[in-house]
Amino acid sequence: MTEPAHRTLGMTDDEYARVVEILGREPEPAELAMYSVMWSEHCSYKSSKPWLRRFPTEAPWVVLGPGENAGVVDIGDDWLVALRIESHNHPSFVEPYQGAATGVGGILRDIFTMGARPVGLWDALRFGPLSDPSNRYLFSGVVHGIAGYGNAVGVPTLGGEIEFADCFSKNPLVNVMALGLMRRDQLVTRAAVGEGNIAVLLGSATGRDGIGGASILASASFEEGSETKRPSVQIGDPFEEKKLIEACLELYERGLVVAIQDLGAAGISCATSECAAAGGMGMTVDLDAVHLREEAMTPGEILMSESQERMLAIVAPDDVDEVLALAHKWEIDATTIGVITGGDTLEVRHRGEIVAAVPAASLSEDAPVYHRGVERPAYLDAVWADEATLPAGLDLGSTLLRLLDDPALGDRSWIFQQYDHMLFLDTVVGPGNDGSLMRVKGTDKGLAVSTDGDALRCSLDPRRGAARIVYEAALNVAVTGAAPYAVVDNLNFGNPEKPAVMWQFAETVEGMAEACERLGVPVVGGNVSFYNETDGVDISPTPVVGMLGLADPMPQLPPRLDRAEAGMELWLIGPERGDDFAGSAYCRIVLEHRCGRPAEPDPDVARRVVEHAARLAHIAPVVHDVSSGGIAVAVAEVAIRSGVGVRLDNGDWRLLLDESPHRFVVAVEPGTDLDVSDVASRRLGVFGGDRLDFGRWGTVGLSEASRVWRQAIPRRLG
Amino acid sequence: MSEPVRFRVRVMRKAGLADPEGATTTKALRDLGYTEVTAVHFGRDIVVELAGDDVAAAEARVHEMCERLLANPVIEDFTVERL
Amino acid sequence: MSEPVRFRVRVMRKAGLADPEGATTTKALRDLGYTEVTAVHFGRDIVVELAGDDVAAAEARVHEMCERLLANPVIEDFTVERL
Amino acid sequence: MKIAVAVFPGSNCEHDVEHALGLLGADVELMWHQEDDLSEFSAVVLPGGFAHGDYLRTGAIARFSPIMDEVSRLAEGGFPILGICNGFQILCEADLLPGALVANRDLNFICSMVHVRVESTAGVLTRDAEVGQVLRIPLNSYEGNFVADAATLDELEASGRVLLRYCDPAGNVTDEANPNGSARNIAAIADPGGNVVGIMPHPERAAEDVLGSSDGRVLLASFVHAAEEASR
Ligand SMILES: Nc1ncnc2c1ncn2[C@@H]1O[C@H](COP(=O)(O)OP(=O)(O)O)[C@@H](O)[C@H]1O
Ligand SMILES: [Mg+2]
Repeated sequence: MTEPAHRTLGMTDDEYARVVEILGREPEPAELAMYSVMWSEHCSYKSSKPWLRRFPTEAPWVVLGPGENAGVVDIGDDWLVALRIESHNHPSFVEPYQGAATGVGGILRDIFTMGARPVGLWDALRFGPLSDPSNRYLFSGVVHGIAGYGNAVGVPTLGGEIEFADCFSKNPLVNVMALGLMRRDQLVTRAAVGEGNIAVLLGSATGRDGIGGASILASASFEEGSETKRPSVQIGDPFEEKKLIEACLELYERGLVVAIQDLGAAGISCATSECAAAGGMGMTVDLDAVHLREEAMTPGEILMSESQERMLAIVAPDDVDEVLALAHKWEIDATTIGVITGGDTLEVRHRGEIVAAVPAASLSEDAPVYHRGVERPAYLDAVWADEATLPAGLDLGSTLLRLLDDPALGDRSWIFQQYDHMLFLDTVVGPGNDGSLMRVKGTDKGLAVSTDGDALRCSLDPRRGAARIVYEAALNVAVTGAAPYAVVDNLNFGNPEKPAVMWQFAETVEGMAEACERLGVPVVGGNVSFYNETDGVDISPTPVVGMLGLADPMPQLPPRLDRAEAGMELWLIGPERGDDFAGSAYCRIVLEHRCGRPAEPDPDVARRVVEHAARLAHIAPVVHDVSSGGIAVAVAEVAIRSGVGVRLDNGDWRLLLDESPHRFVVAVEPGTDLDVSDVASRRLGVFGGDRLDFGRWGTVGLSEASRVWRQAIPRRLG
Repeated sequence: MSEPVRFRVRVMRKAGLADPEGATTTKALRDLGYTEVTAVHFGRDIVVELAGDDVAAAEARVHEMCERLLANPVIEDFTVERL
Repeated sequence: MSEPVRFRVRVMRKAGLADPEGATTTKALRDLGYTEVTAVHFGRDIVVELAGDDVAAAEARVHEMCERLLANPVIEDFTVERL
Repeated sequence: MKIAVAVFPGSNCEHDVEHALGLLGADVELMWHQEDDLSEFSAVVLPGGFAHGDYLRTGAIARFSPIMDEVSRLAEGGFPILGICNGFQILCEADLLPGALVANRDLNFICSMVHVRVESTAGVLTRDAEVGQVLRIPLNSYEGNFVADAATLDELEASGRVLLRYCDPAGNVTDEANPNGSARNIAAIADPGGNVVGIMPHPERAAEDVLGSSDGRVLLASFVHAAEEASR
């Protein structure tokens, strides 16, 4: 017996029954295709929706929260910022260059579809260990893909983060965040209002790209033999996207669009149904008007195609000619493919026949919601009980070299030097520091962004781990002088049909939500990527936080890691524990121990520390948060980047390697008043000489540390 | 020492996948007045030179190089030809 | 309408000028264990399809396209071949 | 006195050039590549970016734009013409400058600060600088590797048309200090008249201390002064 069509499209029998109920009849093939993609996990969030409501989403400065193409916040002086993060994990495993490239293209469309000019990109990456050639291939392919697309499309990539672990070997993660800037009156939405308005398809021709592609790929696990999914690879065209950006921005400037929506997963079906549903209208769509790249495409294929670099603009009939002329000037294709109608039906025609007629809103709004089983995995008790056995003492010189040689702790300039991070002349603090900081020309404001994740700590305790990355991200923007302002998150998880995975998910959401609440920072958007599982093995829970900070005013000369000088004093601000080793770089790299329970964050301390960092960023040349590798690595980074040695006062070695949260270091001229009475602080030592000198715990030459740190990635790539 | 054996490897994007470079070049040629051009497809032409006398073995090795490095089997096809 | 006429254009870097793709690929292949590889030369393989029946005229036009656009005479040589 | 900045489909540094020249007091206007009349202007800049996606070859398609006919015509009359990065590539393709730019030697895109040493002041890019001066400015390119045959290189050197070379912070021109493999570390050249200049690094990205360097100013100022002279 052959499988029923809906099952081959990944739809359950119950879901199919529901479609029949909505339509009052069996769906036509094109209709079934539309429902199957729109109701996929990737498009409908059917497993995660109930949990995501937990996030705080409101603040006076929030203009648009979750649910839009991008979140939008008001930064004052008539400027709005749009931000969004998105994953392209499975496509990047299938084809790393194109998967990552099209991920960049997709996130940028989410930004300029709001009316904003994209001004920055960040990438959060996860791969298996670089000792394996296939991981090296994926890693360099992804970095080249992001560079190839981001640079050519003309949007700077200002930072990111990276982690390596076995669980990502067959399931790398590629999350990309983008930020856009617009004047207040440029904001547009996708609400297609106005009966008789015209739908214009802009951009690339439609081919069979990604059919059964991104949305299906992202909604199912990988098994051996996933090669069969490969013909759906999409090829990115940054040149086309660049022209689309400029054309769309000019359309907005001239007030020529009523609404606009990018074409992403589920292509034309998604864009048309969402525009119509958002406007409470119907739409008729003529597939014969769609410019095709390939012959003999079926209506279902045209509707579902995920060909890149396309936009759907809703335009008043009188403006159509001007829109087409403007598209012509920018050398992009534009065709009218539909009309907004009264009622609520999305009607699709092909060769004179109606191939689909469905309630527009049912595609996006009537998708099933699943309350999946949640169960705390029993193995966690053993994990928490298994604390690392620490030595009584150690040689910090050689230990530090091992840490600095780790590709996630060493110099990451092999990655970010391949990204144009200076375009637009706004990059005041670029990659290679903590958060990046960009100025907003014509104002005193600066926008800081940091992306942060920590798969290891989140696997040990998803709630604490997730909360801690929110606090870390906040501190990373604070050290540039900014206050946390808005969050986007990307939740990368395994198979949601497993209760243990849903427990990780629920705990993560709780941890992130609480941290955001305690910091008073709204979540304005996010993305969920489930089914990151290969051959039955799930990835570690990997939430990624994209934190936007606002510096107002921006420091005149913001801190950077390379601004320490001999004679400056080094101070630690924030509480010390000396026992928070679970999930630390020291345990992972040196002890090869990945168990225990990370310490709980302290929201009140976190907030105070963040405030102090933002304040001190206006007076101290170096303000650097302490994260992976503890104080030892944080200090080494400053010394290496500044080219000056440092001598630390004696203390317990554990204080130098543990990774308890809410701490940062500053370099200041002796005698500077730090004014930090309400949190702990301690003088760590003084800069000078050409060694990293840890007193009784050992010492290492600056040039050797520097060489090892610089080679951490290149030496592994050969 | 003997002359090297030479092979020409031709790597082409698989049919059906978008070829932005080809499309852009088609347009450029048409804009230059070559309006009879209907399509341009881009590929790579790679000449590999090897030491050794066993041509058949060398050809098998070049095939392997294509599969492992020179072509990307996900999006590209290749051919190998003795020169 | 008749079938398009197709030509293969091969564009190669002039001998003696830097060919970073070739040099890097040579090294990569040798690192992979193909130590018999002595050199790799990178070029482009461009297939041009044209409408029209006059093959000789079409070939002359393709030559012209190469001279004007498809190859850069400062650093590249080209050949044209009917398919 | 007005300076035109040519904008090709895929250009992306046009606003940056406009901003940086603006800091020097220049009056700048962006000109779409379909324009073919620059008679109102005293100089033109071809900015960085990816004209036509850099497809086929960098600059190959852009050089056929109508604006390039005008640029070529003006070049003969001594008009100051500056190509930065992609603009340099376009000028080479258009035969207004010798040689070509090919992929970086390590096949990676490079976005990084580099040092260049002023070798000659015989071009509108360096006329206000001093020979031997070392400048720290950003490089941002995949195809930044300058190639030309030996005779061309010799002639460039002999006629003082090599304007800038990659060097280390102390000004030593070494192979290690060569970021992309460019022949003889060449980072910028001029045509025989000195009025057409091409530079691979981006002086406009080094025009403000807050962005990390102001060393590019002397180059931009040279060009603006040349434009002022030309307008007289
Ligand atoms: N994948 C990446 N892409 C671009 N920049 C990166 C990437 N990974 C790390 N970086 C940069 O390297 C610096 C250090 O990163 P990281 O150690 O993650 O910072 P932190 O610990 O402060 O969060 C940051 O400036 C970051 O932007
Ligand atoms: Mg940090």
